[in-house]
Amino acid sequence: MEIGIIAEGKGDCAVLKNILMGLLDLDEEDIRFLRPDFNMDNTDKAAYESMPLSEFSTWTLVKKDCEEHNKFRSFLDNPIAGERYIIIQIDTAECEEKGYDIQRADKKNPDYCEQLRQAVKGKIDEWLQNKWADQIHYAICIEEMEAWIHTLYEKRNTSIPVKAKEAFQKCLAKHLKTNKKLARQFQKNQRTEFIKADFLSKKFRKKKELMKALEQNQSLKTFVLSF
Amino acid sequence: MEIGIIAEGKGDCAVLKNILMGLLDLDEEDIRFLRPDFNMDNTDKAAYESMPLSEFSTWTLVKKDCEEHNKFRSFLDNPIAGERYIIIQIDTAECEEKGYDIQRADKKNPDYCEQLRQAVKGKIDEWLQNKWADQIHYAICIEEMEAWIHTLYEKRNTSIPVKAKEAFQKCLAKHLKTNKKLARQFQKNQRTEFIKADFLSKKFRKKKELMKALEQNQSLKTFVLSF
Amino acid sequence: MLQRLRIRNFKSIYDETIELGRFNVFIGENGSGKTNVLEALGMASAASENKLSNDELALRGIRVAKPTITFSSFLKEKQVKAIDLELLIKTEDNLNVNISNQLTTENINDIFSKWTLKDGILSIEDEGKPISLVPYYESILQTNTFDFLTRAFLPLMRNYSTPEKLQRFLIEQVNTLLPKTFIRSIQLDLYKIYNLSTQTLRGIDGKSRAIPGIQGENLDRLIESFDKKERELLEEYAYFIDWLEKIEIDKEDRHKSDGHKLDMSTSILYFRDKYMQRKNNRFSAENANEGVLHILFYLALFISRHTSKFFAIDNIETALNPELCKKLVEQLVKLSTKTNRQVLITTHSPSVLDGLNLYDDEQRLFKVYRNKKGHTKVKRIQLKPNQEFNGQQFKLSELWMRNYIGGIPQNL
Amino acid sequence: MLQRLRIRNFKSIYDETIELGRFNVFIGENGSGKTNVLEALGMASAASENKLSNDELALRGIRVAKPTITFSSFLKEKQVKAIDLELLIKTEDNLNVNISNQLTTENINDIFSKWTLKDGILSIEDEGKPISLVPYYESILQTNTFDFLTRAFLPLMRNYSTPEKLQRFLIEQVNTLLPKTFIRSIQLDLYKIYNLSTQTLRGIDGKSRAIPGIQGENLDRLIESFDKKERELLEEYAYFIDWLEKIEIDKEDRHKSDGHKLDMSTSILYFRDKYMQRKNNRFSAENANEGVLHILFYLALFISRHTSKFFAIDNIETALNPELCKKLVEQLVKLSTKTNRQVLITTHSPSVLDGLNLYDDEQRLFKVYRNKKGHTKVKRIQLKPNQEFNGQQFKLSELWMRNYIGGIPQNL
Repeated sequence: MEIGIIAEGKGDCAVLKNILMGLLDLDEEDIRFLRPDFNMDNTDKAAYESMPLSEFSTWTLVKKDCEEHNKFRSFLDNPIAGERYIIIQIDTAECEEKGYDIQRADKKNPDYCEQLRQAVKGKIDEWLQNKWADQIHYAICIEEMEAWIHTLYEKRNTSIPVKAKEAFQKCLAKHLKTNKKLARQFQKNQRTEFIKADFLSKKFRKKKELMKALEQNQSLKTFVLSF
Repeated sequence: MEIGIIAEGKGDCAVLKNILMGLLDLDEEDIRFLRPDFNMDNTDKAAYESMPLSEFSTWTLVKKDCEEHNKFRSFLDNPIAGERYIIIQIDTAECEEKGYDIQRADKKNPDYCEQLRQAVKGKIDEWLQNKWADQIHYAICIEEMEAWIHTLYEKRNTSIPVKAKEAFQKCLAKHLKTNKKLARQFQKNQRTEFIKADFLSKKFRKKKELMKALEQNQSLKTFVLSF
Repeated sequence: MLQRLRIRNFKSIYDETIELGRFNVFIGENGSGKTNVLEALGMASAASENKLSNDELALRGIRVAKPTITFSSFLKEKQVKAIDLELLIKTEDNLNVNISNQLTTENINDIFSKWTLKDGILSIEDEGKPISLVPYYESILQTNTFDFLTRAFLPLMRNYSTPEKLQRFLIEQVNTLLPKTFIRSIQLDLYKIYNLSTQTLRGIDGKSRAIPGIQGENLDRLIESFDKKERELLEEYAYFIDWLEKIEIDKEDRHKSDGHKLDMSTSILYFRDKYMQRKNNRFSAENANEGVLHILFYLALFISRHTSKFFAIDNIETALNPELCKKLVEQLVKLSTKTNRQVLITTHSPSVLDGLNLYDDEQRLFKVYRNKKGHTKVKRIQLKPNQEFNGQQFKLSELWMRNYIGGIPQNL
Repeated sequence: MLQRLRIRNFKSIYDETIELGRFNVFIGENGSGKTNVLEALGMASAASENKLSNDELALRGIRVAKPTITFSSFLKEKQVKAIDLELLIKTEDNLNVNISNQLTTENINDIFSKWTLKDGILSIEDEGKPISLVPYYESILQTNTFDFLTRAFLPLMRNYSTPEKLQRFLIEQVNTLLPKTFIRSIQLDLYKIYNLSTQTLRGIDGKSRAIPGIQGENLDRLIESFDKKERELLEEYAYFIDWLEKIEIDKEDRHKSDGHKLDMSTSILYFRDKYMQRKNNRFSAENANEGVLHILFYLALFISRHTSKFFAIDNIETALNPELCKKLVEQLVKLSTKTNRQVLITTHSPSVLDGLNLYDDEQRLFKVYRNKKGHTKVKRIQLKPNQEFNGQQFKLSELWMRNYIGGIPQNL
């Protein structure tokens, strides 16, 4: 089985990779990063980097990939045999922006997570024109991927996080302060966004840890159970 | 200056290449064969060769390229600097087939060639949706490319040929019979369609020969004068 | 044909089975273990002929290392002190012969320690049904081998109190001959790993006296040995080198004194360039461009009646323009059928993939990678059945480069 | 920086001018003349130091051939018996210095015939305005050189009846020094063409005592010479090799007796593999995979403070996975700015193109091809100005492979 990942960031790719390794016992080789483009050529990269930031808020690029179908066609419909799936990862943090167009429900609603997830899933299906439905898994993070990683560092439910990034950073800082070995290793794994996130979410590679973690986050659980 | 060629066959590519070398003093390196695909991969080639012949009458592939725009976009709109043109070559022999949809005028009409050419040109523009108009040259052979090559072997007007292929083959056979050196060299140049046609149309590389030849064929002349 | 190869406990290969075709191409990251696959087969080949000395291994292109690092040595795994190689050979009369080779060594800390082979036939099957080895023993016992054996073992007769015991002993002896016979039937005993060096092709620095050697030694002599038919076949491919007018073998090394070589090259191979003035158009191998030397070597290797039917090539793309390389591979595939070769080839060139027709089951593509434990894995890349023709939309080279196949580092 | 190179009458190059950047990549068919471009510059380099013996040329990576085939010899062209090389150097204080080199030889039929250089400054320009050489003469005449010259030429004094005549003579002498001074200022005098051989990188078969040699000799000694800063910089790139835990230099060659090498390798370079058990995880260069050796060589070449600021690499892709090769080139580009190198690189790998950023004028891509007369032509591949970002639609590697750029055989 091979799984392609279309995600908002390279860090997200690393986290999903670790989850898949733990969940399905996959090797890194079985997981292909399709977005962001790790293999972009340098001429294009230079052009890309000179683009005004507003043009490529990361969810818009995920949306673009979904609408254009190219990556899906190339990965799922190419002539090479084998069972293949694509995971689409998207945060809900910016879901009310123009083009994403999703209205958040009241956070107090007990079905908040599931409702929001369903709305985003519906939106993705719309972008994809309902194609490849059997081969898609939805990694919809409420509200940010950091809420998923957070579960590895603190016994607390992060399903409906408030400022997920900040909360996780605060928790991590505490750990780094008290755990010298962790701090040393963390220091060594800073070269790229991918490496950083890969290091921080390494524990997902162990199925037991993963299963424990998903009890603390509803959207992570829904994603994992979709397999 | 670089010129891409989209033609019905590899032989046609060779003839056009020689004409361009004579006319514009180009090197082979300045001429890119875009259709037929000389660089197709072998897996695809195998699939291609197993296709029923009816699906790829050669003019239909030229039409397909024109309609799909990919080759035009990749060659003319790619980020590499330089003056670039594309030559579209097509025979009129099959112009009344379905999809080509051109009605031939009466061959006795003195404007037969020009009218037919205009009709085919119009058809190509339609396929292209009038895009890249300034960068296209039309190599429209009335009725077949052989009529153009024929001019190098016989002093006779081949503008409105009857059975161009057969007429040229007959003329060539005569030459091969009487000219032993030619026959020997011809024998050596049989490996591919391209090499065969390249050999037979070699004289076009000399501007003087080309200029003499075009007086014997209206559609060749119109093509050459379009530069 | 070697149909299946199972490798256990050799360098980075923990336990891997590969189903081979005629023309087998391996891609993968640096360090994934591609060359180890070629070398494992080399060990089986060398073992079958008891040519396991370091020199003999090196001449086949195997990088000799200390046994402690020749046996796999993964974290959290106990090191097993034996290499296990299992070969499934399909004979010309369609038997499937399963052979096991086990290689051990006395002192695993000593790079000079001698290797010992324990081999045997595991099974022989005819259309899936196991067949008894007895007829094989009989056929061997009926030949000169039997006379030889009887005579050889006559002095030992007294040790075998019953005919049954002697028979059992003889069968054991025959048993050790059998695997070698099958290995020879596919010329796996002559297997080598070619990895060309331009300098060696030029006739400089060569170390092997083999015709040809693994780094390209003695290409001139290989071509010199061609008969008329081979020569003609070779010349059919002259079109690969646009400028090539003629290949010359200077048997008496006469041009040497004309100042064509700096006396460093021992090669007597010359080329004539059709774009140059006739008086100045002769190039020695020492001065020729490297492309022509590499192409010529591969063609000669596949054409010669003297070269093995079974060999490997490491890095076939070296020094070759990608499109040229693709066309070369396309022709080598054809030659491999024509001259009945089985080959294993590694490459880093995407274009090589485009030279293959994966709809043909004899042409196989494998990706080699390390799994999360660091073990080398080999996975065949196959096409979906009945894939429709899709108008060039998916070129294998591009699928590879765009990361839809794997076998490239994703996170550098 | 060398800004422009004009080559006339050298091997397949009839008359060609190349405008160079800092990091220059050349692609093209086999036999198009890529290596000849690198060699022409090598001739200029060797000539400037009067190191034109066959041995000296070979040590720079130039294939020495008979003068009759070293001079161009095209059909329908009279052979000119001189190689003309013109160099435009931009100095650090922004002068443009135009130097001419003409190489001739006594006996064009003799491969051992000595080469003779005639060189001179054609012009020096400051912001486009020609400036007089006089201040340069003066500055040289004011230095020790002048004392030396005076003393050296004292005995000749009597031959120059007037001070003007002596001055003219001295200026002539200085004139021959000047080109060399400028050539040295960009370290073109130390120029070599690297073309790596895996065997040599392993410490086997090396021929050069240079650190490093052109085929990869003495990589171990090069790394040994690193100071702390260089070592740290090198280690920053360890991520290129997934399994690499540590690079070791075994100064006293102690591990040799541990059986790590078959005594063939002279290299004292070792690697530790992080996936293997600590007691069995040390590999000698002799046993390491070839990828790590090639990568390490290029990194060390660009990092070392001892290597030349100006060099060439032939076939940089050899033995490297395409994606790895791309990332390597990307980093070498950065290093070339950081450590102030100017380099010429040939490749057959499409991925190398993707490692370049052609929007940066310091990174240049050239295609090399033969025109209809057989002459080598070198054409820069530039981007359109203000090209919009086009979302990966046009990857250079794919444009090349799909035949939109040229530099591949179209009709094999």
